[in-house]
This record gives sequence, C-alpha cells and structure tokens, in this order.
Amino acid sequence: MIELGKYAGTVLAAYGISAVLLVGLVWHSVAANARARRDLERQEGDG
Amino acid sequence: MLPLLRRDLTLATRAGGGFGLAVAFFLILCALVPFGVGPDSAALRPIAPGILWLGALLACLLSLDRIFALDHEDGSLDLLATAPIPLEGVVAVKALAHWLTTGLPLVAAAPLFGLLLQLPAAATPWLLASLVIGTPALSMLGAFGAAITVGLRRGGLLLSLLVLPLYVPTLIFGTEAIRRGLEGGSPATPLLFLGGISAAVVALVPFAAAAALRVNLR
Amino acid sequence: MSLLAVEDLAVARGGLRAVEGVSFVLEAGRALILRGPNGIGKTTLLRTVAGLQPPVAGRIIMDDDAVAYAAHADGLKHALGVAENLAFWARIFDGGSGDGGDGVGAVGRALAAMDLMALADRPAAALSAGQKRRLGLARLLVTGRPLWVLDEPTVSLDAASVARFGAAIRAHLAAGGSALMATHIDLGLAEARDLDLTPFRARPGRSHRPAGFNEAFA
Amino acid sequence: MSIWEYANPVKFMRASGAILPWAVAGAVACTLGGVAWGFLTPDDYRQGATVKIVFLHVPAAMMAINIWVMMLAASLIWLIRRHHVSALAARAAAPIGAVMTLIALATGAIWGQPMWGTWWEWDPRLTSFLILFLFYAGYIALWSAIEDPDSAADLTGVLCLVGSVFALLSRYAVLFWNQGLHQGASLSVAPGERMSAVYRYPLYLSMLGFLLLFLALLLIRTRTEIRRRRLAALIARETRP
Repeated sequence: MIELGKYAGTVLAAYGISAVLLVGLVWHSVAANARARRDLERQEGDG
Repeated sequence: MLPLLRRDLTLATRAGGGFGLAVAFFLILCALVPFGVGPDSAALRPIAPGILWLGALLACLLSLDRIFALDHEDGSLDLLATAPIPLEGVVAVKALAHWLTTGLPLVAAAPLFGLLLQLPAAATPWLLASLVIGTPALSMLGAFGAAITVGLRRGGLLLSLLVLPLYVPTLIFGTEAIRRGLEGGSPATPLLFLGGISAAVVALVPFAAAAALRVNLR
Repeated sequence: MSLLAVEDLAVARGGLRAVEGVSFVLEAGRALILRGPNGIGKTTLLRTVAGLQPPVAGRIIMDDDAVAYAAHADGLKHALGVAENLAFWARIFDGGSGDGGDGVGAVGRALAAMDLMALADRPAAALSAGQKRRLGLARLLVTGRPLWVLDEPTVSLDAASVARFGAAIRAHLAAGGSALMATHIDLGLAEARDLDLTPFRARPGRSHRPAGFNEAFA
Repeated sequence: MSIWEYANPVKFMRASGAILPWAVAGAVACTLGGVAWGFLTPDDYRQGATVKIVFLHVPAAMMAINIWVMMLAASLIWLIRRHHVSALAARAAAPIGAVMTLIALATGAIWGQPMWGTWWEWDPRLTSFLILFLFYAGYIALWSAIEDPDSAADLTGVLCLVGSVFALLSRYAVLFWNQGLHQGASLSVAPGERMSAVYRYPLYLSMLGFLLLFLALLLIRTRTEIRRRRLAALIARETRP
C-alpha cells in the first residue's frame, strides 16, 4: 500500500470528491441519454 | 429618442413608478450592516467602501427587470421596434433612463450613507468618483440582462444570476479605487480601468441587448 | 403605386412554417383582409410584414418606415393621460404630417376621429377596455405612416366605435394609405379585398431551409 | 428515414455513434491510467503527498477553460451558420464544464488547506474559477428557463459571447485585486529542477484522459439533446393546427 503520510486525508478527500463528481456526471449523462432514447422510440413506435 | 427618455423619466417619477425605492433599499441595507457586524467603528470603517458599492449594486439590481418588462407586457416594445428609432437606440435610452432614475440617486445618497458606516471623510471624493464612473456600466449591463430575460415569466432571479457575474470587474475596480485613495496610493489606475469598462460597455452592449430583444420579440 | 409587395413569403411560428408561398400586392388606397381559421398564421404573417420577425423565405418589398402596427396590446401607459400617451407616440413617429413635429395638431385630430376629446386629460388607467382600444387605434393616425398593419383591430369595440374606426380607415385609404389586416368583422370597406390563407397552409417537410429546431429535427 | 431529411442531425448521429465506443474506451483507459499513475508518483520534496492532487486539479482546470472556449466556438457557429447541432453541442458541453470547474475548485481548496492553512483562500486563480462557475451556472439556467428552443439557442449564444468577454475581463480584474499565492507549475522531486518527468508524463496522460472524457461525454449529451429535440419536434408536428 502506498504511503501517504500526514497528507493522507487531504489526498484521499481530493480523489474522493473528484470521483463522486465525475461518476455523478457520467451517470447523469448516460441515464438522460437512455431516457431520451426510450421516449423517442416510444413516440416513433406510436407514429 | 428624446421623447422616449422623457417618457421613461416621467413614468419613473409618477405614482407607481418606483422612484426612490432603490435609495430606500440602499438605506436599509446600510442600516442593517452594523447589526450584522457590530456597532464598533473600527470594524465598520474598513468595510464601508465595499458595503457602499455592494449596496449600490444590489439596489441597482432591484429595478432592472422593469427596464423592458413593463413595455413588453403592454405592447409598447412591439411598437417601439417598428418606430423609426433603431432598437440599439431604444436600449441605450432606456439604460440611460434607468441610470438617471436609479444610478444617480444612489450616487448622491452614497456619501450620506457613508456617514452611517463611518466612512472616512477622505474617501468620499473617491467614493463619488468611482460610483459616478462605474454605475453607468451597471445600468447598461442590467439592460442587457433585462433584454435577455424579458419574455420569461419568472425572470427576476435568473436576471440576477446572469447579471451579477458581469458586475465583477466593475465592483473590483470601483472598490479598489476607494481603497487606494484611502491608503494614499494612486486611485487613477483603477478609475481609468473603470472608465474604460463603462465606455466600452455603453458603446458595445446596446448591440448585444438589441439582438436579444429582437429574439424575444419574434 | 404599390405600397407593399409580398413575394413567395413563408413565415414560421414556434419553429414550424405556418403559411408559405404567399404573394400579393397592396396598392395605395386599397385594403387587404386576411382570412382563415384560427392558428393558420395571420398574426405571424402580420408581425413578419411589420418587421418584428424575419421571414423564413420570400421577400417583402416596401419602403423603410412605412408600417404602423397595431395588435392586441395597445402600448398604453396607465400613469399617463390620454393625450399624453398619444403625444408620446406622435413624437416618436415624428409628429405625423405638417404640424412642425410637435404632434399637437395630429394628436387633436386623432382624438377627434376616435371620439376621445372629452377624455383627453383622463389618465389611461381610468379608461374602459373599448376606450383603450380606441386610443390604441388613434395612435395609428398620429404615426403618419402609409401602411397600417392591423391585427384584430375591432376587439372590444361596440358597433358605433367599429363604424367610427371604419370611417377612419376609409379616410386613410382615401388619402393614399393602405391597410393590411386580420379581422372577423365586416368593416364595410368597398376598397377591401379578401385573401384566404387556407390554401397557403405550409405542408410539413418540403423546405430545404428549416424554420427552426422543430423543422430541423422532424 | 423520410423524417430525418435534414442531413446534419442524421449525419451527426451516425458519425457520433461510430466514434463513441472508441472515445469511451480511450477516456476510461487514459483517465484511470493517468490518475492511477499520478497517485503512485513519489512525494514532492516540498509539497509531500499533496502533489498527487495535481493530476486531478490541473486537467480539470484546463478542461474548465477549454470547454468554455469550445462553447464559445459552438455558439458562434450557431449564430453565424445556423447549424442546429452546434447550438445543442454548446448546451451539452456546459454541465461538463461546470463539473470540471467544480473539481478544479474542490481539489484546489483541499490542496490549499494544508498549504495555506485554510479551506478557501481568495487567490486570483481560485477566484477566477469561482467566477467561471457562476458564468456556467447562468448559462445552464438560461437554457433551461426558455421554452422555445430557437430563442433559447440565440439568447444563450449571445450570453456566451458577452460572458466570454467578461470572464476574461474578470480574470484581469481579479489579478489586479489580489496578487495571489497560487502554486506555479514547478513540481519537482529535487530542489531547483523544473517539473520532473516523474510528474510530467502521468500529468500528460491524465490531461489526455480528461480531454477524451469530455469528448465522450459531449457526444453522449449532444445525442441526448438531439433525441429530445426530435421528440419535441414530432410532438409539435402532431399537435399543430
């Protein structure tokens, strides 16, 4: 395991927050895209 | 364009025009600050220039949505757009009217409210100079924000969100001029920057605002 | 002499073409009344001719500053008096004809024509809906513009007022003006011709220049 | 296919569909690789382990600015050439830029805590990024506030133009206001050295990763916007009088 010394909390917090933000963004993008695709397919299926 | 300016000034000063509300808001804000930070003169003095500039800026913000919203509601804006005045001129005149009825009274009131906040007497000329030079930019940028949000039903909050970041350079140079004037430095540089921003904004922003108005009219 | 020529015009509302391929010529002294079901695009066509929105395709040929536009909103300021409201528009449009640009003569004539003389000093807020409408139409008389573009001008007018407005239009046409309007009421104008927009209803997906997102993506 | 008769959205859907898997694969590989490599680098002689934050902070800050520039370019293309996909791409990029700005702000603040002894320092660069975030917020809010897509595209385009000028102006105003104590780009294992290769290569990889991540997300989000617009267009056509 890599030694982070006295800055362990700082470094892990920075990585943690960045990971949360990035994962949130990716999840939102993918989910919104899936929803848009589903809605559009339903509409085109009807029409 | 003169008739339009005269009408806007008349409307602002008649009953229901809201003239003086901005100054009253400015006064309340300046009166509330000591309740927030304590009555100690030593605490108030250094923050007085910033509070006065912020107060003027927020008071100015209050009346921005009236610049175009009222004319949009009653159809005047459609008629002005077909009038022989270019829309850029309409924007400039309405921003000027806003400055005359809101900005100028705030400038006049600022030294008085500076007394409440223990603003040192030496700072008063710099306060007046920076406000006189800076507030035209506030009115014109506000007119731009008002032009963008004119068709929106709940545009008020959005207008603040759009306009306040645009106010950052003006606020920085305005307060910096007072700070340097107080510390015996040279306030000429920030005042020049402030004047440059105001001149550029007054010259160029009417075009952007008129473009936004045209989009909102169609 | 034609005051307005429209060639192969297409106009859009909400990003979709409403009518297309519209062509007509409006001679001085003539009126054209647009007909067609609700939502066909009469208002949109009138706004396009008035210059409030760009056409999607086609050409509108007329002089600059020829149009006086009147629609549902009258552009009245409640805080101003009846004569004041009219005098403002007279000054904006440079006073109508032949009274030195101060607009007083034209204002008086317009008030008389729409039977508003007795109300001249009342604030516009005190007027009834029909009186406001009459004041809004009196504005057309002070613009001095030859081409009136009118969207449902007779809404909220009683029979006597409709007759008076019809007389005002007839006088305007006799003086060499012309009018393009959308109305459901028969104004009894011998000079008027009807144009039914129904055959010009835009068919989806024929143009190569989409009018907006709704056409570009459908 | 008859309905998709306007080439641009169709072409974009087809091309982006082909690129997307590669962009996603590249983004995942480079971002994870660069950040992991950065995490395993040795400590800086002055900053200790906090140097590892650089591999998130610098690429995010770089993208925060570049995405705004890309939005400006896309807005200009829309305003001048009326290319509908361009306007949607600008809209799609804004939330990515806002998140990148947030990451740069958060990692900057966290890095500053042990260095400066405070969570927030009104340092010119951090302050500039805070202002940039406000511009992103205003832009996103304006897009979602306007219902008519044509007006929304035009108005946000104008706002982006004016906002760009003022974002730049604010940057200089903030420098004037506070000279700052921000860490320059001078990471090194030993004193006196310029940024050492130990840090340089993982940083480059991480920057590439963030760039590809932006590209992949931009493609996905633009496709989302196109689908939404198309759905709205189909409904608008059905309900037209």
